[in-house]
Amino acid sequence: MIGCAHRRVLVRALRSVVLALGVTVFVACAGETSQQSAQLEVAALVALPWDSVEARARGTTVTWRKWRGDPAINAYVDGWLAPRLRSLYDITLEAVEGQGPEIVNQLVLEREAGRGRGTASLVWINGETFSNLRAESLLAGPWAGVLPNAAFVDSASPIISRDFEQDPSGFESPWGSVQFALIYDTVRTPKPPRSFDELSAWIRANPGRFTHDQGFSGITFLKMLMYARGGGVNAFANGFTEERYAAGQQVVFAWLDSTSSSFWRNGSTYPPDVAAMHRLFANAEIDFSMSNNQHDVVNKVRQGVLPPTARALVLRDGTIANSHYVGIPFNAPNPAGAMVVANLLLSPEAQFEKQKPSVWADGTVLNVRIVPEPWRARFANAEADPQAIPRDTLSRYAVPEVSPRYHERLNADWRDWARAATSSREP
Amino acid sequence: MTRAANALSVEGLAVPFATPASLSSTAGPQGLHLISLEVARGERVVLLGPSGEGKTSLLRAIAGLTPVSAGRIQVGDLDVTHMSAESRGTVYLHQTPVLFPHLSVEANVAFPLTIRRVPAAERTRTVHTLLERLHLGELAKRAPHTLSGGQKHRVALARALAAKPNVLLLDEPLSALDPVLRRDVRDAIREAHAESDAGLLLVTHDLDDATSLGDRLAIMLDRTIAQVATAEVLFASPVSVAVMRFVGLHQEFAGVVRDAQSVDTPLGAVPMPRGATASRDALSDPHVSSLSSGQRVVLGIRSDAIRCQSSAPRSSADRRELTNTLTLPSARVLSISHRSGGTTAAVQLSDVVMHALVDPMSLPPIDSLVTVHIDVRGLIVFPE
Amino acid sequence: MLRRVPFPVLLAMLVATPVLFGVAYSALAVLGIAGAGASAVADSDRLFSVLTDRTTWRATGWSLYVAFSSTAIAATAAGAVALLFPTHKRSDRFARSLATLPLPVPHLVAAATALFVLSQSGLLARVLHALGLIDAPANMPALVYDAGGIALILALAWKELPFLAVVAIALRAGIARDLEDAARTLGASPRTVARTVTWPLLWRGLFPAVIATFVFAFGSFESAVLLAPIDPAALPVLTMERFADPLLARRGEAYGLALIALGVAAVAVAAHEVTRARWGSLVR
Amino acid sequence: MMPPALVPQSRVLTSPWRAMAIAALAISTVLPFVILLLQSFGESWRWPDVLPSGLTGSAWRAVAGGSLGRAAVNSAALGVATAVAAVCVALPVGRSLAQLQGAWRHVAAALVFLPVAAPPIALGAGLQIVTLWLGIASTSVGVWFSHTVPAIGYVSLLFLGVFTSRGTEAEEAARTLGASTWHTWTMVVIPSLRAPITEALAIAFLISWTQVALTLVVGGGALRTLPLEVLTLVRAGQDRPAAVGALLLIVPAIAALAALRLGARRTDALPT
Repeated sequence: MIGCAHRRVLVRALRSVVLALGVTVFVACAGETSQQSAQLEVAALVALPWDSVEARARGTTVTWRKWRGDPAINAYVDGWLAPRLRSLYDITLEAVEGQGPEIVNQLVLEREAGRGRGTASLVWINGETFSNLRAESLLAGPWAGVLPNAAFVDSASPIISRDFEQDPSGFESPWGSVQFALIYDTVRTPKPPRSFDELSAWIRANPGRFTHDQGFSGITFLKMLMYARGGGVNAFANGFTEERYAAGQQVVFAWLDSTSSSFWRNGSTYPPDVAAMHRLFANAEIDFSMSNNQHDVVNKVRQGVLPPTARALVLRDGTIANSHYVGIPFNAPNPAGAMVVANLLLSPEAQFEKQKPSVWADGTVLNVRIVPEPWRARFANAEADPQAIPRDTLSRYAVPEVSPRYHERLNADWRDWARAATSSREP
Repeated sequence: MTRAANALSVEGLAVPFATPASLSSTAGPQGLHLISLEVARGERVVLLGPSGEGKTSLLRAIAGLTPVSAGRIQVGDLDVTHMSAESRGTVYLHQTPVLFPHLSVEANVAFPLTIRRVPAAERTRTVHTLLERLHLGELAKRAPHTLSGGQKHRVALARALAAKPNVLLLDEPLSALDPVLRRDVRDAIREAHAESDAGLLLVTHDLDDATSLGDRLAIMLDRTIAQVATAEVLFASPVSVAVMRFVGLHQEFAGVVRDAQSVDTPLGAVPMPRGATASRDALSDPHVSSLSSGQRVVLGIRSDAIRCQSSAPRSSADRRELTNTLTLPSARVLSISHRSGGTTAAVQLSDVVMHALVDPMSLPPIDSLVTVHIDVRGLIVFPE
Repeated sequence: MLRRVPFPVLLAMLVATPVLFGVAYSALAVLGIAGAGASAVADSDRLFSVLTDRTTWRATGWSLYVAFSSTAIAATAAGAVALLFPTHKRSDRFARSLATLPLPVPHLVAAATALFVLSQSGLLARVLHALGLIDAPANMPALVYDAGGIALILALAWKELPFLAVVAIALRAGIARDLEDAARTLGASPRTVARTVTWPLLWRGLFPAVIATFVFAFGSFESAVLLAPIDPAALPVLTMERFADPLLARRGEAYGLALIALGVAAVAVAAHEVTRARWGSLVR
Repeated sequence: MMPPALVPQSRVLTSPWRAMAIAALAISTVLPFVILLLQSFGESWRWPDVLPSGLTGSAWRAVAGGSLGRAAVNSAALGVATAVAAVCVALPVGRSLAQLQGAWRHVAAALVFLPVAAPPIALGAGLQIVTLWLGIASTSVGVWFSHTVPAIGYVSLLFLGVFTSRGTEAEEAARTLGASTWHTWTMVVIPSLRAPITEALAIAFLISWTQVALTLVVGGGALRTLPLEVLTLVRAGQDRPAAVGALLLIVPAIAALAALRLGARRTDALPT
């Protein structure tokens, strides 16, 4: 079918392609090439006055890699933020799917391939992802400090100024803050437990009606248990040490060994993620669910995912509050645009809209007392949502995050424990 | 109770054609009709007819593989008309042998015994003898697709015998074969048949196969059976012009009846063929004796009854035959043709062209005049 | 070496290049030279920990068990459809189209629906509850997130049936009618013909497709992530879990698990070719 | 008179069992669609309700402007592009593989089948490298390329099957009559392959249309495809929009398949 002459040419071409591809893989591991990194551009932008940064961002596109699992958040980003970015700064916002771990892997691979700028200019990250990105120097910066709206950030609060005890040091700009909360049904459990002791008693009294998920929320729940039973958060604050982790780990697994047999499915398996928890809770297989965002229950009830009688509750022993941030990848094709977007995210107008229970009910990172006037009044008498936990109760029991090492080690050790325990106790 | 003489008897069978009506243009009833046929135990009957006459449909109907719309089929002393294919005691073999591709030769032949749960020892013994008898001994473990055409036929025959059928139905087993293979398969069929007293009904459109394999021949024309007879009777007195033309042994020419004793033909006066009518088979129609003078008729003369020799008279030995011979001098030789059946010369007599046997050792030159001798006992006559 | 390789094989190699690259990169990553948490010096800790970790082999075994069971169910059902509904009658054609209709439904949707129907508070449980057979979700047997992987196996089987049915039906039509006539005339009843001629030819012809569906089921991440238990884990889920592990050092192990999965796929591809060579020509 | 034509029964199953088998098939095929439909309109459908309580068209109304609508359009375009590209490459590849004999053919077939059989996560890593090297990583073109690779693998096997069973007599005849390569292909080979080509287009489209893991691993989310949106929604517990997405994913594909089957007789070109 292909003439002999063509064939010889094609064969030689094929051979060269195969060899070239082979060589490139090894070359790729050499590390980033200069034109690939946006670091110099960010450094230059930081030195410029803000309005020239905005000028440079005008007419550009910002690709924002973020989790797109919640239609409420997607509606806020695609339906509220994007049109404003277009009208105010003529920036086109393109939000694409990507959670923490994928972001790290993707950026590592892009650096290894050494092929010019990456694709994402902004990434939605927090705690351990931020620590991984910094460890692999995959973030450009510092830039967060120069954002005009950064001045309104409530930097006094440890929950915002420290990201899992790491100083953002300008490499990530805060977007919102959340606090861990258990979710219960006011009809099924009118008098829910308020502390870990009461919860443990409740679990033994109601076998099979409680569990936690395998994901981030589940591990956060175990970390709170570690604080509560391990001498409070200060016993684990400022930095990670093997001894303190060993003590904390011992407390967690002692509690699990004694209590998990009364968990759902007597602890033989755990729901994969929060969504599975919500399903089991909504369908009365278990009586508690959990979420990293204390106001999430408001959204979920509106979307019909959770029953209308669902409420959030905060344990008196302290529930972990943390913030989520946006960062600019080291190879961001449009750092200027990304900075402008980050700045809009911090604007009082955006933060106020985000906080509304009907939108997303995500906590603001601003210090509501120093925001400019029209917003200070609005924040002050923002309509408190009847279903949500009052603000002062939240702040009384808020407990900051500790070093991400604890989370990483607890995540790994718990999985090994869960797999060792269940296989020996096959249902 | 003596076993019925016939392995197979078919009466008044009608088989609808599966082909859509639009294809067969003839106005007649669609499919085979009024088929009656018997095959005795151990007898071989060949069903002979032009292709497309529905011979295969008849065989498949007898085997129970295609539907029948009328008539009765009896195998031995069992009426199988409404029975399903597997319980009729008939085995149908396709034109190209159909062997089970996933089974070895041995397993193929053992198939009929395996499904009847025959004990293994007996099964292997039967298969072994069958394979030996059909010279397939060393192919036992082979896969079907590795066999030659002839070997495939023999395996199919061995497998059929393993089913110990009362009736063997072979659908044109020889048509797609070269002469060497054809002889090999003919021998295989004879050897296989010799071992069992099953009735064998074989379909072909080739006269040589039919005469070499068939004890009796059934001629199938116009979707029914025209005549059933031994080759000798069939050649001597075909029951109709159609049969005569199909058998193709006779050469035809027109004639007019002068009186009860003779017929005027382009070759001159010819005695009315008497002997031919007497030995006709019971099935023949009785009208021949009612020929009236002046009636136009069709005359057939057996090709092997026409001889020609050069003008010089032959030795006295030939004279004895003169009594039944019609001698036609001054016939002009048009051409000579050599066939496996013998050498013949095309000769021109008035306005009729005949093919006469000629002594290959002294061929008459083209355009020369020769004398044609016709043995009148080979003559038959039909009303037009 | 490349000199003697015939040209079409080079073409095939080009089509397979991405996989060959996947293998190369995974090997580098598991040796710690590439990927997150990589260093300039290769070390075999990740590879060692993957190979010695009990969870790896429990996951591989469990995924093989799930893939095998679901494919067995689907293949038998597909064979049954092809055998039981062979003719051109309206009811047969209707049954065949029913079996092949869900071909384009992705694994994901099959798994999500299975989760909704078979979970302890799922549709099936609610029907039983309405009939008074069970009074709370806990009484319902655990079919989801269970070590037996029942819901996962049924979801995978439901998704594979149409694909195998299409192949089985094409094969059934390909089996010469003469073969069945020959068997009938040799004394086999319709049921015996199905058992001794049609089914043996069918499953041999179907076998390469069965291996293909086995590999798809083995590698299906989206079904396992919705239905599999934490222990024994499904290999694809375990791989993605390591791929997203907060501990960067453990992410290299994901590539080791991917290589194991690739090994199983390669063995399956080889088996696919062997069976195609041996039985491919049985039914033309 | 004799009863009407007696077709010797070749059915294996007697009627009561047949009816039950067909009923089981019907339930197993239709039930999931009914459930998805109810979920897509259901207000909320929780234990112990056997039917959803209350109906709302909100999820369907959100499709028009929302991300599901755009994702469906993206996926459709991606599917068509993958199908066309896959068939254009796989036809000649399958054709040239068919020329191989013996062991080489099986080596080539195995190589071509490798991208189809390789678990997406392993294939994903390789595709990421190749797309990054080609400079199309995390772009729509990159996702298209990643979908085309397994599609080419599968469709090449399909054409290998077609060309091996079909033989090359027709082509040789055309060639001896003086037809050029181009003429042979356009006037003889392609027209005679209408059924397998439609089949190949449909299968390649489906491979891209239902692809999830590859898009997840390789695409880096660059292109919002419908299956990925549905996966994200299902894993976020959003059953109602996920059901809408699932129906958008299935119904057009089944309609296309039915149309394909009604058009073509019975294509037996699937690789056995």
